[in-house]
Amino acid sequence: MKPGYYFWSGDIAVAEGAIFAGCRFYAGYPITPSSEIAERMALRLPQVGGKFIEMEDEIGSIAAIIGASWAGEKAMTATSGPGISLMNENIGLAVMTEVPIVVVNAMRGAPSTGLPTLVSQGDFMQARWGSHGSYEIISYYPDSVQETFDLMLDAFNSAERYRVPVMFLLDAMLAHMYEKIYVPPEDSVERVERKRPTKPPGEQLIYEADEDLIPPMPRIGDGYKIHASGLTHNEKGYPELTPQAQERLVRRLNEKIRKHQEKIWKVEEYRTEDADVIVVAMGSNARAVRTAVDAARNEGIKAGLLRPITIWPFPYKYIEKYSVDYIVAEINYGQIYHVVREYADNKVELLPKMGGELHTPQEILHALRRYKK
Amino acid sequence: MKPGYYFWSGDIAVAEGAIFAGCRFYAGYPITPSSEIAERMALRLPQVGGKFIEMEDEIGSIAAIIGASWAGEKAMTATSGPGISLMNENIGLAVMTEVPIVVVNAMRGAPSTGLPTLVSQGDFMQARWGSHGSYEIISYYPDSVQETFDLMLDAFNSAERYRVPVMFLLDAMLAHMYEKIYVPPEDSVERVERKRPTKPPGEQLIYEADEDLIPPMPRIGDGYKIHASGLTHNEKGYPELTPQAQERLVRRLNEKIRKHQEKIWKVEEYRTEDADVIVVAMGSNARAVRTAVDAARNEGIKAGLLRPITIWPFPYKYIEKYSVDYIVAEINYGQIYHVVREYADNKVELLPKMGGELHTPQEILHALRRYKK
Amino acid sequence: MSEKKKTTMEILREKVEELLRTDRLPHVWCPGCGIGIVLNAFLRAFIRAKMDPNKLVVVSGIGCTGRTAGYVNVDSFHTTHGRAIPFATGIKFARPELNVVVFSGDGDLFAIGGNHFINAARRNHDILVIAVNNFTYGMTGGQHGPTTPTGAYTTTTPYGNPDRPFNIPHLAISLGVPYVARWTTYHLMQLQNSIYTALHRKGFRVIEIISQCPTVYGRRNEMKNPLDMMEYFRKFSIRKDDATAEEMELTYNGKIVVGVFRDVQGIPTYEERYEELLRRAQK
Amino acid sequence: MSEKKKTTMEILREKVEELLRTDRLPHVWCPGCGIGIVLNAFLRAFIRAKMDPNKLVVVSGIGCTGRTAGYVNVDSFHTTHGRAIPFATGIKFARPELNVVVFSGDGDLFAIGGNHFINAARRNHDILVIAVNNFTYGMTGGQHGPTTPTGAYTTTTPYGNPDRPFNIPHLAISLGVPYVARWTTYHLMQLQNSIYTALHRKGFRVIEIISQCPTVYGRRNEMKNPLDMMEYFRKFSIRKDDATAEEMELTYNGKIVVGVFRDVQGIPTYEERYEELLRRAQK
Amino acid sequence: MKKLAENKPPPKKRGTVKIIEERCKGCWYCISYCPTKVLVVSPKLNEKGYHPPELKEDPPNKVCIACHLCELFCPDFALIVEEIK
Amino acid sequence: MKKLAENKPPPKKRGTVKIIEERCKGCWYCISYCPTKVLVVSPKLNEKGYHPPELKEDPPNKVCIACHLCELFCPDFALIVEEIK
Amino acid sequence: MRIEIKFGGLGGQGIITAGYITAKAAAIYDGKESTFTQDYSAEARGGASTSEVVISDEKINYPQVINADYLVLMSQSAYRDYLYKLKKGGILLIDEDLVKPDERVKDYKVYKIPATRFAEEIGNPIVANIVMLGFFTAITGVVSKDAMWKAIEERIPKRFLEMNEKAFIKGYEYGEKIKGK
Amino acid sequence: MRIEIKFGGLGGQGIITAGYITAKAAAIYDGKESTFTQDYSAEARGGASTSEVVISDEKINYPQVINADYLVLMSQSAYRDYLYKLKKGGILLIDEDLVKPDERVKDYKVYKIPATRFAEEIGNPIVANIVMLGFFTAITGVVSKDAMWKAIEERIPKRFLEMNEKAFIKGYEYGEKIKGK
Ligand SMILES: Cc1ncc(C[n+]2csc(CCOP(=O)(O)OP(=O)(O)O)c2C)c(N)n1
Ligand SMILES: Cc1ncc(C[n+]2csc(CCOP(=O)(O)OP(=O)(O)O)c2C)c(N)n1
Ligand code: SF4
Ligand code: SF4
Ligand code: SF4
Ligand code: SF4
Ligand code: SF4
Ligand code: SF4
Ligand SMILES: [Mg+2]
Ligand SMILES: [Mg+2]
Repeated sequence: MKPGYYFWSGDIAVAEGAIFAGCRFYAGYPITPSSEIAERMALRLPQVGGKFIEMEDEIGSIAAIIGASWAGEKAMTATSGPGISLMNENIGLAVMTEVPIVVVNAMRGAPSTGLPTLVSQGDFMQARWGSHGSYEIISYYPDSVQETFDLMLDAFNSAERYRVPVMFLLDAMLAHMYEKIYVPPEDSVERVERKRPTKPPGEQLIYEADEDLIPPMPRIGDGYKIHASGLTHNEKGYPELTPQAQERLVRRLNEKIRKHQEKIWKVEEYRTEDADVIVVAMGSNARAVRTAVDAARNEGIKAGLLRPITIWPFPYKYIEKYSVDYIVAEINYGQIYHVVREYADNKVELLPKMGGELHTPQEILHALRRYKK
Repeated sequence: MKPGYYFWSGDIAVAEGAIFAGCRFYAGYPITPSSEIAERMALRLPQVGGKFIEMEDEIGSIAAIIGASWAGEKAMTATSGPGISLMNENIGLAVMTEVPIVVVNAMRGAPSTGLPTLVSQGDFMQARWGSHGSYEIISYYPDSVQETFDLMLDAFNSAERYRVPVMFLLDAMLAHMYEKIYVPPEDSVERVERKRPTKPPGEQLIYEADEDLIPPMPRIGDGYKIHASGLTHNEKGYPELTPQAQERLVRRLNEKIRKHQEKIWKVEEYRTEDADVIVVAMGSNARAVRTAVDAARNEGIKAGLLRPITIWPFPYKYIEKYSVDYIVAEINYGQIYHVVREYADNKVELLPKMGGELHTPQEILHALRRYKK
Repeated sequence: MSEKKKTTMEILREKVEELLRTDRLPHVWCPGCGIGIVLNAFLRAFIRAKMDPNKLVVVSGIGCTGRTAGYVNVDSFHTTHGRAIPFATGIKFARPELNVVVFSGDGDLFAIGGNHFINAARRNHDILVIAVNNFTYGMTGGQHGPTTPTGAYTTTTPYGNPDRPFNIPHLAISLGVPYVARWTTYHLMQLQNSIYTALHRKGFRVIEIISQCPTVYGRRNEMKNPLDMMEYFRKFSIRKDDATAEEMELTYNGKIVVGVFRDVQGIPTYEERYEELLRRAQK
Repeated sequence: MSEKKKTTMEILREKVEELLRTDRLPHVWCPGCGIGIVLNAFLRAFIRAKMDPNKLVVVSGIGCTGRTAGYVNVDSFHTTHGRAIPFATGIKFARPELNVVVFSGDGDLFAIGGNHFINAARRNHDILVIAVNNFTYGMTGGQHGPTTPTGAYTTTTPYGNPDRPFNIPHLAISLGVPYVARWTTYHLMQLQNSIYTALHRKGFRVIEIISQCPTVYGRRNEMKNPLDMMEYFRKFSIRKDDATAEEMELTYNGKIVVGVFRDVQGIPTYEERYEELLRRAQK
Repeated sequence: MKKLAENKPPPKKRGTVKIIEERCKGCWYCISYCPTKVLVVSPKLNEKGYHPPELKEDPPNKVCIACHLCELFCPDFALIVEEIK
Repeated sequence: MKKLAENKPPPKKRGTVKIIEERCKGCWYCISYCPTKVLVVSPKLNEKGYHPPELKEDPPNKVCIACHLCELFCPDFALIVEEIK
Repeated sequence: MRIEIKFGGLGGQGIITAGYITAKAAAIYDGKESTFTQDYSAEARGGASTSEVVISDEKINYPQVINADYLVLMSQSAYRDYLYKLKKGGILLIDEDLVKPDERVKDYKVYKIPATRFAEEIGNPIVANIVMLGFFTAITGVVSKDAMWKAIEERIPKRFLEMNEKAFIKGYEYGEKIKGK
Repeated sequence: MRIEIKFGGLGGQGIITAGYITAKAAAIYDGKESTFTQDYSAEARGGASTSEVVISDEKINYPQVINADYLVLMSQSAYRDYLYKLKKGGILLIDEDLVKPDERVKDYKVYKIPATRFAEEIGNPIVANIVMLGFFTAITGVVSKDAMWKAIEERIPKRFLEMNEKAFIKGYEYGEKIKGK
């Protein structure tokens, strides 16, 4: 895409942002409200020499991008809640074998088939806990079409840097909403490429981590005789089915993210410095909160907005930083609410919505008014 | 099974417990360490006129038991972490359409293929959050073969009573471990049957809940012209794709469990009355804790064990009840730990294991010694 | 006129109405969508078969076709995408006396649901599968799927479809399916009769119906309005019951061979084989 | 003796050793398990084909057969159960110059992985599939699966298997697979030659190898030790390249028709069709 | 069309068509495939904005012959054919 | 067996078999399918508790003819046939 | 200043396109900020259709219409369903042949145009939405005429441009005329 | 009193069965509590094999062996891998033809039996584990003879019972004899 202004939906911004970040492989299975990502990729990837394939289902899709990533491509898929529920097993594979991939979840009304075209934020916890076992992944969630585009670069960069699946969250509102967006020049940004082995084949242990806890990643076909397995494995990549190997491997997989979490965290703090009450809100739902915070301030209420852009690893230090009451406004029945409760030392209130629509500025303002002094 | 003593593994106890509870339909796909449940069911169900089918995968298995449950059977499946990761989508369907089923997860080393034959407790959070959307299910987790057998009755009873999927947790240790077990007489227990419509066909709205928030459940073939959909639906069962319908439905689905949670909670409190420090531990991992608590008491340390048997809805009031320090000993990298942190008002310490082996009494005792006064 | 004795066709029409959840009409399907025609044919065949509607269960997956379950006034289930067949399997296996029909789309049955299709066919469950093949994923806006002809234009094949589609009847036959037929929505009576026959057969029965999706498929493939697609079916269909596997193949806007490709009786169903097993286990 | 010129067979044996991760031997397979024999044949065929081992990628799912990926000394992936084919698809589609082989078991490929098998076959990805059919799920202790013959005894069919098994070659043929063959582990040279041929073909190629699982299948089905199963293969196999679909069917301890059932050339692969699409898109 | 119809003897069977207009989506299959061409596009618009068909007979030949084809073709269950003779 | 072998002329090709005992799992395919029956069960037990084969030739006829069949049959990569003539 | 516009009508009338064009015109060609959202619900296929545009000089927070400043309607059912969304004193634009307002309109400023009839005259009812956009541009001035036309041009296949231009001008001129009154 | 027993050997020697029978004998026929666990690891197929039994008069908490009171070994690799599990002064039972102890055994009480040889004499090396169980019963008295035999009887197919009875008695009698020394 030439640099300049465009009028895009969140879905288009995902696709264009991915291509801008260097993604050249997409495998997916359509589902509302993410299908337009696939459609844009189907159109655009061939133009830039990339590969687009529609697989038979979501499981095939994620398996394919894991394979493609080993083959050396920056690869992604996009889906919505039902698709993530199916991809969970192979998200675990990507975690265990440390494969950079980006998985987009455009959240829609849930559980089950729910409200396919309407907004929800019901998949926060799933993004973190959906696959079996204890693991850490990285998850981002933008609030505008521009941020969607920009954040796709972070998503790919983090995936590549930490060799980890990145779950990029979107919601039905953002996916389908159009806004103006600026595409910067190609060379104005930093694109991270995964660390390659420095030792020649034969000398490089496939899963030997550096000090940053991340092992360099060889590419298929380069002679490294890679072996990767979803079983608990040792530094050679060979299965080693012992508690000791498990302890070493799984601890590192978790720690490699925790160790770098402060670098991964992105958070918007809006008028929080002197706030008495802070609303925690994310994605498109945070937009109304900004309006409400301004309105509240006009009424003399010291309100603020804390918007985690990195949802996982959760930027809990920002919660700990403020000794205020929190209101968590999310379009679900309490998810990040529990996380905030874990780290907050004052009152935490949940402002839930079951799904289908954003919180309105009025609703937020109403909740804030209780803090009028 | 005739009343009396048997020497069974946890897997056999699951199967026999299910049959004892009235389960007459099993669909599954083998996976270590749950396969022996299927094998026992394959042998035993035909003997009692029940149906056993091995499906092509876990997704087919859970779909089949949901269908069978509508057809009027008490139905179950069993798997392990990778299988649950695949079943997540249809767990959402069972939640949304309110179908009583029991899903057994014999937890093994994770993530991914992990340690197939070795113990882990990595799937607590997944049991609660694995499917997309905000929902509540019920989850039990026994610590002995006897309790496994006994608790299967609770599992089926709760599934039927609340019209909800019950996730029955087990672990590789318990699944494969043999112990003596007593089977009581057939008629010595109460078997709950799902509430049937009281109104005749035509007058009964399929999803009209009673005061307990639970709608009676008609059976296929009885003329009720059931319509059930995973889409957001109204009391007729018809799709109604509005935020209002979503609000009504999803709130009720969550509240019908929360409302009854105190009845659902089962917790073992061992020497907690006067404790200074309480270890929270579950399943087979709690057994060593009991030994350690006794040992600690002998050393003058006022230790106790709190063992949630109901894992979800989490019996948080028990945590709130004690104003003590907690040590959470789990075979994962911190899951119930976060939940306990949310509700505890003192220090909470995590004693994690990545998987493969139980905590030993020594390890627990070591942690408790810090509380020596 | 109200006293006049009603003709068979009039009674049929009345019963169609009874078998519909008329409080939900008009339905969601687009103008000219073929799914309604298939449903109409199905209901008429069922009525003609004089079977008990209380024992009829319709199971659908997700998709435009999947919405069918929501319009039939019998026990009916709108499940998850791709899982109609195993869901139906659970019902049928639990209660073999029920008359279980899966009514779903090509994507639902052969993309995400492909594994259940082949394995249920293999086991020969006693289920009738009405497979509405509109060459696309209608519900999600017209992406290509496993039955989209090579070369066709869809929202995900802007350069023409590079995929090779399934030959559904051939696939079904290779799985030992006892009743295999294909029709288009233009074949009103043949379709109805075929469903009627299939309702009387046992085992896994597959009827593929080529149907028009004018909204998201037709308009991208030179058939702008509903009638264009219907005319395509009218002009390009050839009945051939003894068609070879090659003849059954579908090509982009090419000819459509229709007919009853397999109709054999006496293959034991899964449910029958299990009955026998039960007898063995219980003695 | 060390100076003597090595014979072809000796060199082959040496190269086999090079293509093995010998630091992991002895492998996990049971005494007499057929998987090792298949792997041996595969490696020899590959060596004879003189292809570049650095471009060879072996992808397995989960199962005893799935452990194969862990023993070949080339880029190799032990993925999740059932997903070897789509994983391999990602590799092949991303880098068509790689030589991608899927080596997995019957359960992995046709139970949980069935959907990927049929859809990848349909698309005709340029992948060679070595399907080791031991009639059971070896890894999980011998439950029945989609290839277990009707009537067989397994841990989940204590009353005999009520399921009807897949006819794998017929299924593959119905999907338009260009190369379809079946052998048993007794057919050492035919198998090796068949793999050799398949390595030189293009498109989705499927070789089914009937293999013994003495440990959990054989001993429940009147073949107590490894040799019994091998003898079964020796005595009951019939070579028939032009076998009919019926002849290809397998029955409980019945005859096994082996041969090359399909070998056609010139069907464009998915990767070739995509190359063309890329040209169109980029002009 | 009209010409042709006039040359034929009047049909034995006669029918009339009840049109449930609010169900109609204006695909016009009924109109196209009616053998006697007695269905035509109505100028009326229904609530959803579609033009349903209407019955325009021109006896004795251009009449509804109760063949029920329109009823079978209608994807929207919008037609009821009643036989009147 | 022995009889039969003695009546034949000595084979042209000769071989010997290196047995990697720790890999062997005692399936005895090699023993069963060796055409000249020169492999027999060794009384030795390896670390895993299996009896590997051993080469017991009885020249001039009952010798290894380097046919490599045992090598192809061995599922455990435990045999290496070397040609000595 | 935040301006909220809601379009309503039936599937096939180009209600979505009208919203998209308006929002894009404002954002790209008038250099403002805008958001465009639409009702994607499956039930909407062939039924009700609606889209929403918010325009502002600053970054837009809440992206949907709360109290519409402008309501553009092309069907009676849309009138029934969406009138309440128009703020008191807001401006209502309707296709006068398709929407018959009731007494409630007294709270609003109403501008009528026979958009579909004009479109039919031009050659195809399908351009009724473009007639309406011309009318909207003239009446409201929310988006400049240039910007609106550029956005239309960019969206419409070349071969239909001429017809659309006619439609746009027709609507615009009719608006200019009406506005005077 | 908590008693811990560990069995070790190779796949095919019936190490798992031995553990199972012992635990069941204690629980069902001696009326005590017991747990039986085994190493299920896939790598164990045809390789190392081990099982563990804990017996007690009370409810058993930790179900695995921490410091074995008894270690029963039937292969050299098991000796190598598991000896450390035996508590100082614990009792070591070995098949004397298969296990060659080193100097470390001085810390333990060792009882030897040519179990496999006896089994071969009886007709099948497969009953070596039953010989060992007889020996174990006699030496340790942890499980009553009656209980052990009932548990064996219950587990073994009828047609093999006779051979197993011989094996059990052989082991038991040899144990009685040895014990005296
Ligand atoms: C797990 C999951 N993946 C994807 C979807 C999105 N989805 C809904 S319907 C459909 C395809 C429908 O196609 P088809 O079965 O052919 O039915 P049609 O709409 O064409 O009648 C898809 C991909 C979904 N609902 N669930
Ligand atoms: C999602 C998932 N389900 C189930 C399993 C358990 N499992 C592992 S291998 C296997 C079947 C193996 O059978 P097959 O593919 O025939 O291989 P074999 O062991 O017979 O060679 C199963 C069911 C798993 N690992 N993952
Ligand atoms: S999108 Fe296609 S398949 Fe779906 S209702 Fe419309 S015409 Fe029918
Ligand atoms: S269980 Fe069967 S398939 Fe698996 S390694 Fe053993 S013999 Fe082979
Ligand atoms: S066929 Fe039905 S929907 Fe179509 S125009 Fe005629 S009445 Fe209307
Ligand atoms: S019944 Fe036949 S003749 Fe009468 S209107 Fe319908 S199609 Fe025409
Ligand atoms: S074939 Fe191989 S594994 Fe089998 S006995 Fe011979 S050397 Fe040993
Ligand atoms: S090479 Fe041939 S003759 Fe020699 S030992 Fe092996 S099988 Fe026997
Ligand atoms: Mg379709
Ligand atoms: Mg197998």
